Amino acid sequence: MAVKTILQAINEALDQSMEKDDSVVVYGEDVGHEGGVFRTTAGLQKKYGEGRVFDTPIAEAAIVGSAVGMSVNGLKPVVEMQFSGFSLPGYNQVVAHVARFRNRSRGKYHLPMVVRMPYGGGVRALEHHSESLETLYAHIPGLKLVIPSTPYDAKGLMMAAINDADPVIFMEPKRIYRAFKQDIPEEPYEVEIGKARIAKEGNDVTIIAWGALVREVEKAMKQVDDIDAEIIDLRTISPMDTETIIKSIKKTGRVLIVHEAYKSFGPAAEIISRINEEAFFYLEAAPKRLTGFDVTIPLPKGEHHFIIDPKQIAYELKKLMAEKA
Amino acid sequence: MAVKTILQAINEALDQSMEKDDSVVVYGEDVGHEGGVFRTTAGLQKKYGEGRVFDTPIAEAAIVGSAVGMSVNGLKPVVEMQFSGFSLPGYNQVVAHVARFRNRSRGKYHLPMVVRMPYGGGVRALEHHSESLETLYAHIPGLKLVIPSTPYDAKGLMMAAINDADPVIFMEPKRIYRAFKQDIPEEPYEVEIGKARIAKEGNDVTIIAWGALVREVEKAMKQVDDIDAEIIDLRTISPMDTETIIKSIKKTGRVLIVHEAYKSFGPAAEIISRINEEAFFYLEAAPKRLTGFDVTIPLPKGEHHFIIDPKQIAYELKKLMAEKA
Amino acid sequence: MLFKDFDPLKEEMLQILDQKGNIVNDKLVPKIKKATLMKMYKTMVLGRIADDKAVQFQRQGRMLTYAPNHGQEAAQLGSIAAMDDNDWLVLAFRELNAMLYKGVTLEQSYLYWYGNEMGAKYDEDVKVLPINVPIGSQINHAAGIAYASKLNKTGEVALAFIGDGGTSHGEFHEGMSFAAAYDLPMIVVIQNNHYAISTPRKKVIKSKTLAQKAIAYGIPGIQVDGNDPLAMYLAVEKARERAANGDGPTLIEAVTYRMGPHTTSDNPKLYREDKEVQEWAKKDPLIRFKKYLIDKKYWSNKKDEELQETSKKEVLDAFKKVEKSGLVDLEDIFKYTYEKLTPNLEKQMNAYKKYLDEVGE
Amino acid sequence: MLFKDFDPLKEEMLQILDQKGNIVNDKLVPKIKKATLMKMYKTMVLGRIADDKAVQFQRQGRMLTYAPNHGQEAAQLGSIAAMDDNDWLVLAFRELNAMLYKGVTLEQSYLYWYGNEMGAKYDEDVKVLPINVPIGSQINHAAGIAYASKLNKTGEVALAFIGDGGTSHGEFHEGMSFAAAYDLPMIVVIQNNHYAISTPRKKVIKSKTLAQKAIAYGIPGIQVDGNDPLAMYLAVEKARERAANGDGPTLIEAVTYRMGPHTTSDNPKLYREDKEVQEWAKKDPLIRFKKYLIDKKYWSNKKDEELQETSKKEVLDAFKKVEKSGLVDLEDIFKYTYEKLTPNLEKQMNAYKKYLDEVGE
Ligand SMILES: Cc1ncc(C[n+]2csc(CCOP(=O)(O)OP(=O)(O)O)c2C)c(N)n1
Ligand SMILES: Cc1ncc(C[n+]2csc(CCOP(=O)(O)OP(=O)(O)O)c2C)c(N)n1
Ligand SMILES: [Mg+2]
Ligand SMILES: [Mg+2]
Repeated sequence: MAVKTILQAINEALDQSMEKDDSVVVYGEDVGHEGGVFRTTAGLQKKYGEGRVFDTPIAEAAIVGSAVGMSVNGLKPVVEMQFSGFSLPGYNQVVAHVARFRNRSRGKYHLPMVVRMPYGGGVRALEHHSESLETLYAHIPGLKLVIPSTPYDAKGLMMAAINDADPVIFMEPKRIYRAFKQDIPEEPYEVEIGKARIAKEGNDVTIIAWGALVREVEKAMKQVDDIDAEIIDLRTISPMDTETIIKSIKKTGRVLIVHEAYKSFGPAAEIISRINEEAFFYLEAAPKRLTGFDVTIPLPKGEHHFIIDPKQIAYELKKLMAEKA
Repeated sequence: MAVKTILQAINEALDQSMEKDDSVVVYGEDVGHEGGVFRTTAGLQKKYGEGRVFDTPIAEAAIVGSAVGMSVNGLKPVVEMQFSGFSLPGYNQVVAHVARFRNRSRGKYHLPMVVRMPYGGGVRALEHHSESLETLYAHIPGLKLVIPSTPYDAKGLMMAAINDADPVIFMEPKRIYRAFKQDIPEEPYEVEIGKARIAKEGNDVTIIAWGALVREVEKAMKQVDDIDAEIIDLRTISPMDTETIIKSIKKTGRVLIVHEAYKSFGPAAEIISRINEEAFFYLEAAPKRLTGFDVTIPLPKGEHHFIIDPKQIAYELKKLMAEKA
Repeated sequence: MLFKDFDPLKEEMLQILDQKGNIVNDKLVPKIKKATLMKMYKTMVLGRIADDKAVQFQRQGRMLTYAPNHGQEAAQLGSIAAMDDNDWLVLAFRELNAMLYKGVTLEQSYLYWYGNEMGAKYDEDVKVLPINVPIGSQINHAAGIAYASKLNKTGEVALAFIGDGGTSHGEFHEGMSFAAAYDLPMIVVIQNNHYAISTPRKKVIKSKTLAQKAIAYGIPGIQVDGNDPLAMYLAVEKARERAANGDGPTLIEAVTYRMGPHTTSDNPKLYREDKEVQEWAKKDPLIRFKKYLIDKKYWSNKKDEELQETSKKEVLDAFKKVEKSGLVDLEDIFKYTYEKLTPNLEKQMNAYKKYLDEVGE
Repeated sequence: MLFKDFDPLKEEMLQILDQKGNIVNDKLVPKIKKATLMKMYKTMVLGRIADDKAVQFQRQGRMLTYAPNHGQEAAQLGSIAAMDDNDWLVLAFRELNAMLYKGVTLEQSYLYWYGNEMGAKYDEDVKVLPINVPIGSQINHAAGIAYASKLNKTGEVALAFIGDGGTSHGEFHEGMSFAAAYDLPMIVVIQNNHYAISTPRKKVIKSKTLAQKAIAYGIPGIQVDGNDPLAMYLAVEKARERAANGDGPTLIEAVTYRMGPHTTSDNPKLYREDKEVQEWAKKDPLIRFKKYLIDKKYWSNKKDEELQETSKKEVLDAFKKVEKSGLVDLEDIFKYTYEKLTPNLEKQMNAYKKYLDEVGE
């Protein structure tokens, strides 16, 4: 065991995956020599050479599109979009190809690739550096969308993503890249993709979150001692672990979904719909969402309005509990 | 009044808008000389010249991005993405700029532009020619997403879109481009963006649809004489006319949402969530969605599995009515 | 040498076999094995018939859409014939001839246009990517394939096709830039057929030649008579040598013409003159190639008649099978989304099956 | 003429004022009004101080991020000074000097980096687009502005900046292709500062010069000493003439160097040698420009000392105001999403206000 941040855990996952499997290559803008603007890939080029770890031109379509070709031809590329806001020029490749190669070729080709991208606000960043674009990736069939919230999961999910036979979009909650440490195994391990984690068991209400928001939810719990909430860390946004969610709702009858993505047509809507479909008559109150507003996430001097903090979570939770069944 | 198809209605809207307002320009791939692969812009170049109606290189980012610049500099561009599946290379421009220029410049600039795109399946087309990508545009703050289902609305909404001070994504249900005709006013008129249309009043259940599916819903009604359904043609997907929906649900207590877009993280999820938020205790049965599967829309020989037909709508409706309150 | 001699700035087009089928550049005639030449020619004949028939079937309502490549055969066959078996073919969507040469069966090809994904499941050992509809994006795939080849020292070269219109796309630019950055073994052949649907190349692309776009990537470019199979072969052969030597990608502009419509939904009369089409008819690659082979005593008119007959039969047989292929199974539209069917997809599929059962369809 | 003489294939860089501040090409010295030269110089001094101060403020934790342009001033000021008042400036994000020259106030500029959108609301008559973060995408905006200008015959020309790294992006390619297709009045200046964050231009871009990329668009390109304000002025002046004559866009590569970090979050020691930085320090545009002006008797060391003082004061004053600016109002993050607040947004805003009221924040 060793004490690691999420950033270090991801770095270790990449390192151990590359060590074990020669077909893993890692690249993107500033990913090679410098080790990434967040230093997530630090040390890898030195260890594995410029062939397997390299810097690219500023060309997201090329980064994603070349990974398609590499996957077809025997490699397992792990590419980085420098920020999720800059993944959009590569979005055509993701939707048109990454998500579809298996189906298009009826299984002849499949793409064991990972697209990493730091995402989310709360880091006082420039425009396009704070986006939460889960919906854009979760809505597309053929993709998996994974988001860790702890160092343990970060390493295990990343290793699972690299070993997955399907393409995985891996969003990294950059706000908590270095926020805290956790003791995690030094040896390689996987955390299963497609399974949510019960971060805390409880009976009164279910709270669903992922990424940096899981911690905020946990902090909020300290402000509502009297509420016995079950916290689900979704971990895989798509394909979603509906079963775990439904089981929890059947127990608690109430649900609050917390995410930073824009509210309308956002991820919470899908969760609510699945709950409606499978546990409607168990609901004791209307499912609630606490999300980013439907406005462009503000620059730092206005960001505090947008960012969801524990106080707000506690407030919504109390309101939700106050609704009578 | 004159009897027109949706295609002709759009053509007329473009024509009359260009006639009235010199700042309207129309362009895209094959839009000029040929008048578009669907002939939606036929005749316009001849009438208004190559300056205002023109063919572009195959470059969706340039088509959308140049429209940003034109809008800033006094024009009202109406651009075409040849098919919605090919709008993705222009998606970065839409999300990063089209949706944001007003907010980014705190109102100094705004973009009165329209991005047209034929969308939807059921026309036995090649890959990427049948997509329903509403979610990708509806989720982004700052955009309006409009979809007509009748010739009357097609003309009126298009004219409203061109006159709108905000950017409008205008999806055209190509499956019914020429499917039927309607007697519509010859003079210019607008249909308000942001307002749904009650296509049929009813008391038992609310059905929400848009685009080509509205007709399928209407056809389905003939198979369920005993059910008195209210049909809402949403028309504007974003910003959504929640009020009309909620009013209807409060009356009927049941809702079926029908769309061809992929189910998960699709538009119906947002509608269900709003209903949960504002009319939860009026619901007599779990809201139901009948949508495209979460798979890439198939090529023609498998498309019949994916396309939603009246029989299926009727089936779901009966099941929904059979649920006890 | 070739790429110096035909530096695209000189604006000289490489031609070896003129439109009458005469050798106009003796010194440059590439050494091509007889078997290879004959495979090229036989594919061309089959491809031509298959192409024309597809259009005919479509007119009869028996085929869905089809994108004809009549007129562009030499651009494709000259290219693919110069490649190794071990190389990759990365398609746009108008490359029936290259596909057939590389081992895609006619039946598969037809099946695809017939509207069935199984038509893109080429045989295991056929190193061809499925038809790529989003313009330009295939160049990035080719670059990735080439990267893997270089990293693993497999010696494979990726040959990609794109249209004239496609060169304006950002994806083309990024793929070329990427491949150039790492000296990847990639060859891009632009089939400049003068139109992107209805839009003339000259109207929306201002570079003097498309070959000149190579300069932006610091790589060689060459303009070639795309209806001359020998010139195409030579250019690609030399480009392949470069690629194999680690010298990086090459951009080849094949000047050709699409004799038919863009696809069967297109009406070219809306945007081009018959006269222009007639001019290009004289440059038919098939006619000149045949003459060359007959002159070389590799071929005869009599053999050609036989070939026409057998090819025609092959085409009709293939299409017959395709017409019998029926609809796609429900399971098939679900089961290739992920390696394993997700619980969500299983639920969706089963609900739909239940509906079919109950409604009895 | 200029673009013929400095055809990018010749790989000759236009220089008029050498790094010592001496005229090395007498015949090419552009005629620039004294007032213009002085405005250029004063902006450069202000820009330099503002830039260095911004970095310093950031180190003190008083500024958020900042992207310094120390070293690149001449590339910007030579360009913008050659434009008309009526022209448009389309930014990337490292153009403080061009912005100041064109009428963006220092306070606005600081306010933006301070994290407040109001810093991108330039005054009504300032024809400058907000800073554009997604690399390359601004070129398409410039093309659209130029299109509108051409259609309405307003005579406006769009000047856009981009970095060396940005030229690999698909958006750059599409914008250039689009502008070239219609001979639009657009000028694109590439500030080749040799790095894209940590990535050296030579490592990932294989074209011999960036100016040569012009050939792909059939337009003139020219490589210019970007630290020479006179050479930059001349190149842009001539490009502007072309644009005004309806001859279409021009691509200008300004060879320069970013003396500071990419942004304040960047540590250049990770990827470049001090020696290289020292070499470029000798080519400082400010030093050579000042010498030129003093030689010309337009300026003196004494005046310069005064200017340094007043500029410094201006910078500190501007930043003081910015530091007092406080947080953004809640309403402001909602009200510019659409022309009118939608019912949905109103609901969201009111719910949040209610929360603030109840929780008492
Ligand atoms: C990204 C994208 N935009 C638009 C289209 C629609 N489209 C299909 S073919 C075509 C023209 C292609 O022209 P060219 O590249 O010259 O190839 P050709 O058809 O002549 O072989 C267009 C615009 C597409 N397939 N992909
Ligand atoms: C589309 C996109 N991808 C990535 C980034 C992140 N990024 C910001 S600046 C930069 C490097 C830009 O290099 P260059 O174009 O040379 O401009 P310079 O910073 O040197 O002025 C990158 C990759 C971005 N802003 N946009
Ligand atoms: Mg073409
Ligand atoms: Mg740079």
